Amino acid sequence: MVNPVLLIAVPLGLAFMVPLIDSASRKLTRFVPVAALLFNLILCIRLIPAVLENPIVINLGGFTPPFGINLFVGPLGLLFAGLISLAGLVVSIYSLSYIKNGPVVKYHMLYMLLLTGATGVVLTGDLFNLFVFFEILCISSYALVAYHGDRAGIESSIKYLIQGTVGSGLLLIGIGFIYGIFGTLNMADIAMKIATVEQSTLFVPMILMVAGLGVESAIFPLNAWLPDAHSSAPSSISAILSGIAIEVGLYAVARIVFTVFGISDIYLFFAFLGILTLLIGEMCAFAQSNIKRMLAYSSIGQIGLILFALALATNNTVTGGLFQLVNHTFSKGLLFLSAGYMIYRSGSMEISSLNGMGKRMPLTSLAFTVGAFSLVGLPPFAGFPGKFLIVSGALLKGEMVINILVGLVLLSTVIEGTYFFRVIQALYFKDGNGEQRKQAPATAVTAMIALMILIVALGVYPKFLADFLSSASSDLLDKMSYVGSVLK
Amino acid sequence: MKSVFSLILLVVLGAGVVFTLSSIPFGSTSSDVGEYYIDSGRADTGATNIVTSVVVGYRAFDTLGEVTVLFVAAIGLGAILAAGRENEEKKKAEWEPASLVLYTGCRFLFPLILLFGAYVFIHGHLTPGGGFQGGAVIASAFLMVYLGCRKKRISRTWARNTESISGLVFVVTGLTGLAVGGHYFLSNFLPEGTLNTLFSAGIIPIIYIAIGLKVGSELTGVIDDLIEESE
Amino acid sequence: MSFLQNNIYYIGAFGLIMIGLLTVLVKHNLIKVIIGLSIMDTGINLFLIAIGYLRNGTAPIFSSPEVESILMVDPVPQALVLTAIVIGVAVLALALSLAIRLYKHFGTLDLHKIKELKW
Amino acid sequence: MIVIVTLVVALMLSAAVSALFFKDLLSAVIASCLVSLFASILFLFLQAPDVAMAEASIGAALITAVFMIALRRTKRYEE
Repeated sequence: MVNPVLLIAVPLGLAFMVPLIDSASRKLTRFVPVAALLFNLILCIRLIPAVLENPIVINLGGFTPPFGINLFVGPLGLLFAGLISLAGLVVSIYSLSYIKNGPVVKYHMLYMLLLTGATGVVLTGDLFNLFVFFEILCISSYALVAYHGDRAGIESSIKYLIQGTVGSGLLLIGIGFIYGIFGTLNMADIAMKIATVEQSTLFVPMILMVAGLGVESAIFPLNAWLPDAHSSAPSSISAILSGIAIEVGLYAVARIVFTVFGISDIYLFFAFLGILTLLIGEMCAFAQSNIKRMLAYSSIGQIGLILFALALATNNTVTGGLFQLVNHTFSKGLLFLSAGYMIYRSGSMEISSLNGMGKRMPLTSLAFTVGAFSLVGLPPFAGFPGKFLIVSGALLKGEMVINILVGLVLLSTVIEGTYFFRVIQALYFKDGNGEQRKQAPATAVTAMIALMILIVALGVYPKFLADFLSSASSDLLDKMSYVGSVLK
Repeated sequence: MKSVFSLILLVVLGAGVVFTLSSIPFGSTSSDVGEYYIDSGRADTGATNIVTSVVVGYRAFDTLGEVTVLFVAAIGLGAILAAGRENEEKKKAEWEPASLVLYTGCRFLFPLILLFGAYVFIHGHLTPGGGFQGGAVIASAFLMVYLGCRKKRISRTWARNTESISGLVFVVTGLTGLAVGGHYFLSNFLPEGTLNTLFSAGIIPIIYIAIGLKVGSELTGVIDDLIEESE
Repeated sequence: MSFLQNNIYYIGAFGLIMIGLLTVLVKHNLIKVIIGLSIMDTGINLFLIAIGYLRNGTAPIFSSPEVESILMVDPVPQALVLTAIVIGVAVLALALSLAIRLYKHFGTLDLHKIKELKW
Repeated sequence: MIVIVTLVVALMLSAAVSALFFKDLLSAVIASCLVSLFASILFLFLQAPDVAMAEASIGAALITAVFMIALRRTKRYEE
């Protein structure tokens, strides 16, 4: 059997090795992230059968939990790890040619460490370890947002850094409280002991931790940094930040709310918060004229939708939410990647400057269209089954409040469709200045085609993923089996 | 307006904190995990400094992450300062040379501080201190040289290679544990030796030395980047 | 007196956290904001250590191998704080490098003025 | 003992408050350095010598140096 700790150890080792590789051959460093993520992807695929049978619990250093740190590789963790390595691999291929200027070696190292941090967050079973990996994720994204070193990048990076650091401070205070109350940091151990304490004592630590993680996962009202950061980062990084970083933040929130605390009284609150985030995100996206800001606000909306789906806490909705999450990673990645080259060609981020792109860059425009359709939820793309599962699952609950919320979800889908249609109209039905057609470089095209194939394949054969997702959703919701498999 | 809002936020936060703190009385909380570490830390890891046995033994994975955080920050700082530096012409500012007393003092103290730093991280499993503290002491020795002997610079390649190799030592030690030591990442596969001697506690001194060198070279690199920027 | 004895460390820790947060919230100068973050970090560290304190406990270090385990303070928060301090310095160094860049671009460290400059 | 602790805490908090109010950023940095130093004394009182060492060497010395280098490159006074 392969050991899941390699998912973290090998990329870390390779990242530490990059300076040595760099002094041997400068060309080689660009391919280190590709190699590491390919390795991770293969490892994840090999782990699937074993994990579907039983979650794998790895005790690091050979100390049994709660005394040592453990990794918990259940279907949910593996889903995220696989998603991170797949999306990361595609984007790293894209950035081979996209990132040409600036400290390229440092870019690739930071990129790889960002994904390693994300993998650590989704696999760890220890609260403080989660914090540490979260910091790796955050710090590398602060630096990558400012990668171009331009005014907007620096400014948004500072905004992001200040809010993110206050957030991690709150998270750390929350962890301190939890340690003070329970005397342990192991998530399963805390989950087991949670019933022995009065719920009112847990309220403040939980709010602190959710607020701290909420900054990174862009839950309203903690998402002021996101539109700036995502729009001024290099497009490959925007794809990863939107597709991976905020979703990993959402994973951490869900893990803490569902598995560690598991207080079901507050789930409805999170559903409301999700809908609020969704509506605000979509409405702001509608008002944008800058394409990357539009995509960034749309990410906020999608996160809200996923949060709503997770907060309903039934097997159907959580499966749908996770499906939507997978879809969001791929389609938002595709949107940012294609927008990246369109912006590169037109030299401006304004939607109006993209007029007639459909003729100048046919494949890139097609990629953008596929991503947009999938995100809106049109069949036969991957967005449809996700939204369908969420809506039908929510209606099954049969509560009046939730039915109203579902109505709002549909309304937001209409808004989303409208603004994406506006862009597609500009791409195909408006005449731009008659430039020669010129495609994006081969590596970028490969990455976009790979994502398009994934989106269509998931849309046509949703069952392929849905079965895995449904065991992932029971992994998230079934607290007792989590505790049982860690603390045998 | 904004400050009133901030004050209200802080008051609410403070009230919540006071409420929760009332269930954690000061000075009497004792955790099962902590007691276990104190009772069996020496037997499990061979280190007499229990904090070290927690940092590099029980929670070594955290420490790997932490070393990575510093690594990320050092690279990120380099990337941010390097971006956009290319298209600026370098203006060489003249440093006023330091006085003879400062210069001589720095040159005299530098090896001693370096030695102290090395002592701190080599004895991390026996006495207070360890890789982070020792690394910081080493970095402060270099900082002092930068301030006192203005012209002297460390070699960046040298620092980068130290950083990279010591990071690798950490990971490879962990992977060796995975391969030979009962199939656990970062397990202590070396003999624990006699308590309270320098060569004891298995992999702990190795890891702490690697951390010390890594932290030292990284912090020195950070300072070097910043000073170069400010010239 | 017993109130002080029980709460003085908590007061210190949360005092620092509050002052740090207040600095972050009300100050416009970027360096001031970063100083606020650093003060907040120190406060959090103090809080964590205070949680692990055991009255009349000694430092968790055995000076000789023969000593049986005695009353010792909890080593876990100390390990956590060691990590947190290093993470804090990492974030601060990054923030300061951003501040240097920001000053180069905008010629000011005032966050409000920078916002006005925006498109 | 409690008197000394209270005194150190009071000094630490007043240093933090003055860091908030100083217009001269260099003084504010020194004040935050003092905060770290007093905190490291408190760590020592709380039986955490490892943390005290780390706070004194990293929090008080290195961070202050990094701040000062950054101040050299930017502006010394707050507008």
